[in-house]
Amino acid sequence: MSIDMTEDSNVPYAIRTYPPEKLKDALRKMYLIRKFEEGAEDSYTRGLIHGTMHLCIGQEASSVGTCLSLTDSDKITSTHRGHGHCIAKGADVAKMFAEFFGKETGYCRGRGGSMHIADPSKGNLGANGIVGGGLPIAVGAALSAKRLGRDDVTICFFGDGANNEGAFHESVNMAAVWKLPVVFVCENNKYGMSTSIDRSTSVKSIADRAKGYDIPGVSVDGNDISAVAEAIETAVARARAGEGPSLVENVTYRWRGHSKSDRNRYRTKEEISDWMERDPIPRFAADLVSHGILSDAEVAELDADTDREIAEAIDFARSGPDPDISALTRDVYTETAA
Amino acid sequence: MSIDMTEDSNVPYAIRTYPPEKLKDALRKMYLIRKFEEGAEDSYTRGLIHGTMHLCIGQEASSVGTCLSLTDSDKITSTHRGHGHCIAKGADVAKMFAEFFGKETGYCRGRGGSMHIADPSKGNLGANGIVGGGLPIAVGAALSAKRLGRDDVTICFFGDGANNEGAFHESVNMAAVWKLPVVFVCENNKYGMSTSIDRSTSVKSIADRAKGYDIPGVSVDGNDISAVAEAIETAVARARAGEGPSLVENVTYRWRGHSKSDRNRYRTKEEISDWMERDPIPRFAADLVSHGILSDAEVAELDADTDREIAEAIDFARSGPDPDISALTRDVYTETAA
Amino acid sequence: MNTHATIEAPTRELSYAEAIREAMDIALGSDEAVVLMGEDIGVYGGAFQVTGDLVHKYGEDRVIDTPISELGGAGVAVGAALTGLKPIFEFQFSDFAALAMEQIVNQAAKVRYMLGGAVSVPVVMRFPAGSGTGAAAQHSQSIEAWLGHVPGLKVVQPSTPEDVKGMLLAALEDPDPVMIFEHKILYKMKGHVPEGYYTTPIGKAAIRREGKDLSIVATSLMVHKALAAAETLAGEGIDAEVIDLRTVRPMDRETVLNSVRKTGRLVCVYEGVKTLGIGAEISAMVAESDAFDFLDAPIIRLGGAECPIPYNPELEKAAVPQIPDILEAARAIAKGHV
Amino acid sequence: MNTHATIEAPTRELSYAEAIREAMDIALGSDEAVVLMGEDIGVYGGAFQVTGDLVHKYGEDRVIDTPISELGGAGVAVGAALTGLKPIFEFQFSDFAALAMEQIVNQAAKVRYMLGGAVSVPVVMRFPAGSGTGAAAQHSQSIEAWLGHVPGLKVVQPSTPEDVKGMLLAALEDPDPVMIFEHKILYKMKGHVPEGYYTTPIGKAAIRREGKDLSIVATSLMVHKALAAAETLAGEGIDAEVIDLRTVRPMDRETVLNSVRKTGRLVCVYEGVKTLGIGAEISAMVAESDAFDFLDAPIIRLGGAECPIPYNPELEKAAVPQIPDILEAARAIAKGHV
Ligand SMILES: Cc1ncc(C[n+]2csc(CCOP(=O)(O)OP(=O)(O)O)c2C)c(N)n1
Ligand SMILES: Cc1ncc(C[n+]2csc(CCOP(=O)(O)OP(=O)(O)O)c2C)c(N)n1
Ligand SMILES: [Mg+2]
Ligand SMILES: [Mg+2]
Repeated sequence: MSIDMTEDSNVPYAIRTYPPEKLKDALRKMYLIRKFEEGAEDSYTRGLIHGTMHLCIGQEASSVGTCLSLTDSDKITSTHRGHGHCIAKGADVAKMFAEFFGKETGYCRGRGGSMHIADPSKGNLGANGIVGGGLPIAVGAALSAKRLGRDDVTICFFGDGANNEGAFHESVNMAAVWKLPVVFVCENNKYGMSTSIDRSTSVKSIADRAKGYDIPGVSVDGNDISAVAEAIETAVARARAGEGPSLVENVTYRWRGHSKSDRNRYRTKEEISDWMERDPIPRFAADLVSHGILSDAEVAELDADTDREIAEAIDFARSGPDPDISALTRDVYTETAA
Repeated sequence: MSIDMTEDSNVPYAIRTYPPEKLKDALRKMYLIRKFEEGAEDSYTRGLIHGTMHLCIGQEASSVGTCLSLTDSDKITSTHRGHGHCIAKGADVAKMFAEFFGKETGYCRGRGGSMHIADPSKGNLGANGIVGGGLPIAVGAALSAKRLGRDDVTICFFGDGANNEGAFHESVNMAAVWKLPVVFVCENNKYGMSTSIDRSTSVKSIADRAKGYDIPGVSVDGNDISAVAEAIETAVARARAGEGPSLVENVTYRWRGHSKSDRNRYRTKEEISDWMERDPIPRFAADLVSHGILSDAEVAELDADTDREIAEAIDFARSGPDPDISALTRDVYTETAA
Repeated sequence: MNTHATIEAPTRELSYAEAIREAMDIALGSDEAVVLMGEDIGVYGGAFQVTGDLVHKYGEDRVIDTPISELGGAGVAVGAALTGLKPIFEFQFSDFAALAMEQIVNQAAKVRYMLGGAVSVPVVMRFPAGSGTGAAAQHSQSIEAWLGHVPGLKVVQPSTPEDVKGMLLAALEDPDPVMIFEHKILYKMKGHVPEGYYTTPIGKAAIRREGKDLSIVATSLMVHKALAAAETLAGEGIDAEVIDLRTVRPMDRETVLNSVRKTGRLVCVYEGVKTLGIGAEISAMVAESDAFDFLDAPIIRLGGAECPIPYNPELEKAAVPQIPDILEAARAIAKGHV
Repeated sequence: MNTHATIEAPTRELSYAEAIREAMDIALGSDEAVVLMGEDIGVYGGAFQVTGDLVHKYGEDRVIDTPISELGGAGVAVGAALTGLKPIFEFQFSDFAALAMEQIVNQAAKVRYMLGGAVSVPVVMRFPAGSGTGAAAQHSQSIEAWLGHVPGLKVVQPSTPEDVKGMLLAALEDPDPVMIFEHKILYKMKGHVPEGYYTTPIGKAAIRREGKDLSIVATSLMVHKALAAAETLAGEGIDAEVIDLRTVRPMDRETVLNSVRKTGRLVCVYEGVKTLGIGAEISAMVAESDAFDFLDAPIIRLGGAECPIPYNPELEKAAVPQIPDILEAARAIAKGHV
C-alpha cells in the first residue's frame, strides 16, 4: 500500500485511526442497519408488524460512527428512531425482529416493540417513545459512572426536534454543572416529524445551543462516518477525562417519512433525492476501497452476508413463540424472593 | 438647573429620559415596596400572617426600573418573590395586605395569599408559586397581543434559579421562533433558595443563556434603576417593533432569607452587608437630588408619606371581613348564566 | 331514550375525526379569538389527521405548529387564554400530557380560584387516548382519572361523532378549561352528525340503551363494547341499560343513580387502569348514596389491567376490557352469581 | 392489635422528620450506592429540614443539591437507578411532581415492563404533601391518587415516625420505584422509633384501633384525626375500628375487607380531593367484594373539598376533613341514619 496514513494527509480520520477489522465491521453494521430497516418496512407492508415504526435509512453513519469506539460498558440512551443505535451498539438483529413481531423471543419479550428495544447487556439503555425522555436518563447513567468510579461514558442520542423539550435544557445544564461523562449527540435530520428546524428552533444549528451551557458544541456532516467518529472521539475523551459533557450535532437526513403514517407534505422530492445522493454507505465503502482497506469483492461479500443475516433473523423472529397471555402482568414489578 | 441633560453627559439614563413626575413616582414606589416588605415581615412576626412569604428587600430597583414605562395594558407575569413587581405595576398596597391577612377584601379574596397576588386590571397576571410557572404564560400573553393586534408587550419576571427549569427553555425558544413581544427579565439575586448560581447553572451570567436562542441578552446592575430602565426600554422597543424577545438580567440581591424558614447557612454576613451598602433606594434618591429633580425635603416627604400609606393599608387590611366559609368552592368554576 | 336523535338539524355521516374538524372549522370561522395549537397540526394535518387541511383555510397564524415542547406549549395556551384568545391545544398523544401536568393542574385549573374569581381560563385541550394501535406503553394510556381528580377542570370523553362535535363546541363556550379525551380507535368511526352549530352539554350522561335488569356505565370506546354486549345479553333474556358517562368531571350523579335505583345492579366499564380509575368513582358514588339500598349485587368494575399497555397485539387486547368480559360480568350479577 | 409494638429493638422518641433522616443516615452509611438528590437538601437541610446535616456527614457527592429542574432531576435519579445507584429523590413539595410526571410515570414505572423484565428501577422518591401550612393551592396538594393509579409504582403514605423510617428502609430494599408521601404536618410529630435497621412492609395496612361497630379507613394525617374521633365515639358507645391504610399501591385488600366483614360499616377518610381519590378505590374495592354482603349502611367517603386549597386558614381547614366531620359521618352510619 502506497497510501500515507499520517494525520496531515487526505486520509479520512477513521481510516487513519482504526484497524482494518474495525473499519470493516463498521461498514458491515451500516449495511446491516440499512437492510434491517428495509426488512422491517417490508414486514410491515406485509402485515407482519403491528403498530408503527420510525426508520433511520440514510442516517447509518451517525449511529455507527458514534458508537464505533464505545465499549460494552459504555452506555447509550436512544430514541424512537433507534434501530440504528441498537445495531451499532451490538444488538442481535434476530432478537430485534422478534421484538417487532411481538414474540417472547424478542428483546423485550414482545412487551415493548420498536419504540422500546433495549439491550442492557451491551450498554443500550433503550429506545424511548417519549421525545427527550432519554436525556435525563443518560445524565443519570453518567452520574452513576462518576459516583461508582467507573470509566464509562454515556452517549445520549436525541433529535433536532427533541432539542426543544425542557428535558434537554435541564439535562445539559446538570451534566455541565456536575461535569459528568456524557456526550449529547443530536441527530439533526432537519425535521421533527413535519416541523423543520427553522420553524421550531431559534438557532440555525443545534450545536449553537451549547453556547448557552458553556460546553463545546460541534456540528459535523453526519453522513460522513469519519467526521462523526472524530467529533465523538474528542467528546468522549473529554468526558472520560472528567471535563464534562459536549454536544455533537450529526447533520443527516431520513429518507423515509417520519413514521408509517407520514404523507410527506412538508418535504420536496428534490430535497429527498439530493440527500439520497449523499448516501453514507457507498461513500464509506468507496473510501475503504480507495484506501485499500477492502477490495470491491470484499464489499460485495459484506453486502451479501448482511442480506443473509437479515433473512435469517426474520425467519428466526417469525418462528418464535408468542407471549403467554396469562403472563400479562408479569414484570410490572420485580419478583423478589420474599 | 445647570445640568446638561444630553445623552453623552454623565446624567443617568432615567434622569435624562423621564419627566420629573415619573422619576418622583419611581422613587415613591421603591420606598413603598421597601416599607411594604417591612410591614409584611412585621405582621408575620406578630402572627397576623399565615403561611410563608418571600421578601424582595434590596431588589426594588429591578421591579420599579422594569415597570417604569409600561402601560396598564402591558402585561407582567411575576414570581413567588412578587410583591415588588405588583407594586411597581400599580397595585394598591391595602388590597395586597388584605390578601396577606386572608381577607375577603384582598386581591384574591383571601384565597391566594402572598404567592398568588395578581391585579389583572393593571396587567399583572399574577405571582406564581411554581418556579418558572409564569414563563410560558407570559409567552401566551405575548401571543395574544400579536394575534389580536394589540401593541402590548409582556414582561416575564423570573429568578436565576428558575432559569434552570425546562419551562425557561421551551418558553424562550417559542417566543424567539415566533418573534413575540415579550421580555424575559431575570432577577439574578445569586441564589435560588440556598443554591448559588455556580452550583446550579453552567454559565456565569444568565444573560449568556440568550446565546442559545439567538436573541439579545444583556446583564445590568439591577440595583441601578437607570441601568435597568435603559436595558428594558431597548428590549421593549424591540418587542413592540415585532423583532422578538430579549433577555435582560438584573443583577441584584435579596437582603432577607429566602423565606421565613431560612437559617441562612449559605451566605456570609460580609456578603450580605456588602450588598446592603449598595442599597438601590438612597442611591436613586441621591441621584435625583444631585440632578436637581427632588430636594432633600421632598425625599423626606416621600419617605414619610409612604410610611403613612403602609400604616393605613395595614389598618384597612386588618379590619376587613374574613371570607365566608360557605363560599369555599365558589370560583372553582365560572358561574355562567345558563 | 337514545340521545342520538335529540338534535333537529339535518345530519350526515361523518367520522369522529371529521366531526372534530368540523367543530374546529366552525369555531375558527366564527370567532377570531380561536386558535389551534399543537405539534404537527399544520401541514401534516395532525398525527391522527384531525386538524387535516385547516391550516390551508385559516393560515399558520391560527393553526399553529408548536415545537416539541408540551409543557411550554400548554402553558402558552393557558397564558393566551388568560389574555383574550381561545386556544384549542392538541397533545399528540395523551401520554405526553405527563409533561404538561404543571400547567394543566397547577395553573389552568387553579388560577381562577387562586385569584378569587378575577380571571377565567377558556382553554380547550384535546388528548388522543387509549390503546389498540400497537403503540405500546408510552402511547396508549388512558389518564382521564388524573385530570378528573382535579377541581377547576372539566373532563369529557365523547364516544360518538355527534357528541364530540357538540362537546367541543360546548367546551369553547365554557369559560373554564375543558379537557377532551378522544379515543384513537374512535377517530375512524362514522356516525350521524348534525350540520352547523350546536352544543352537547358537558356534565350530562346519555342513556344509550334502556334496560331494566342491570346498568352498565361505560366511557368512551367502552360504550360501544357495552352496547354490543347488551345486544347479546338481550338474546339471553338479560335487559341491560347502557349509560355513556360522557363527562368525568363533573360526573352526572343523577343519571347513574336513577339507573341503579331502577336495575339494582351495576357494572362499570372503562379502559384506564382499574385501580383508582373512573369505575372507582362511579362505584363509590353509588355506594355512598341512597341507591345503595337498591343494590342487589356487588358493583363490578371492569377496568384496564394492572400493567402498562403491552406491545404484542394479543397481550394488548387482554390488557383492557373486551366484550366477553362484559358478558361474563353481566351474566354473573344478573343471575346473582357473584 | 396496634402495630406500634411489633418491633423488638429499643425505641426513643423521634420526630417524623428525624425518623426519615435516621433511615437515610443508615442507608447512606451502609450502602455506597445510596445517594440523596433534591433541591436545597444540602447545606439548607431541605425545605422541611428533613435531610438536615447529612451533607456534612456524607459530603456533596452523596447528598446532591440539584438545580431547580424537577423533570430532569427525577429523570437523572431514574437513569442513575438503572445503572447502579439507589437514589432517594426529594421533591421540595409534592405539587412540583406535576413537572416530573413524565419521568415518574412514563419511564420509572414502565421501563421494567416495557423491557420484558430486563431491568429494575430501584429509585425512591419522597413527596412532602398536604395542606395545613398556609401555603395555598400550589403547595398543598395531595396527589397520591395519581401515582396510585399507575402500575409499576409502589405508593406509600406512612403516618407515624416508626413507619416512615421502616418504610423508607423497605423502599430501599425494594427493586422497584417506591413513592413516599409524607404529610408536612407530620414532620414535627413525635413517636417511638426503634433504633437501628428494620423495615416496615410495603402493602400492609395497620389496624391502629380495634372496634366492632364501624371501620374507619384513613390515610396519613387523617389516621390521627380518625383515632381522635374514635376516642370521642367510644365515649358515646360507638366502637370504631381505625385502619391506617399505609400503602396506596398495592392496597391491602384483606385487612380492609376483613374489618368491613366484621363491622358492616365503612367510613374512608383522606385528604386528597374526594372525587377519584383514595376513598373511591377503598369504597369500590369493598362494593365489588363479598364484603358487600356484610354492609349495613352506605359507604361514606370524607375527602378533600372540590376546590384547590385556599389560603385563608379557616377556608383551608374547611377544605379537608376534620374531626367533627368524622364524628358526624360515624354517628350517622353507626345509627343507620344515612
Ligand atoms: C414528548 C413527545 N412529544 C411528541 C412525540 C411525538 N413524536 C414522536 S417522534 C416526533 C418527532 C421527533 O423529532 P426529532 O427529535 O427531530 O427526531 P426524528 O424523528 O427526526 O428522528 C414527535 C413529535 C413524542 N413521542 N413524545
Ligand atoms: C417548580 C418549583 N420548584 C421548587 C420550588 C421551591 N422554591 C420556591 S422559590 C425557590 C428558589 C427560586 O429561586 P430563584 O428563581 O432564583 O428566585 P428567588 O427566590 O431567588 O427570587 C424554590 C426552589 C417551587 N416553588 N417551584
Ligand atoms: Mg429530526
Ligand atoms: Mg434567585
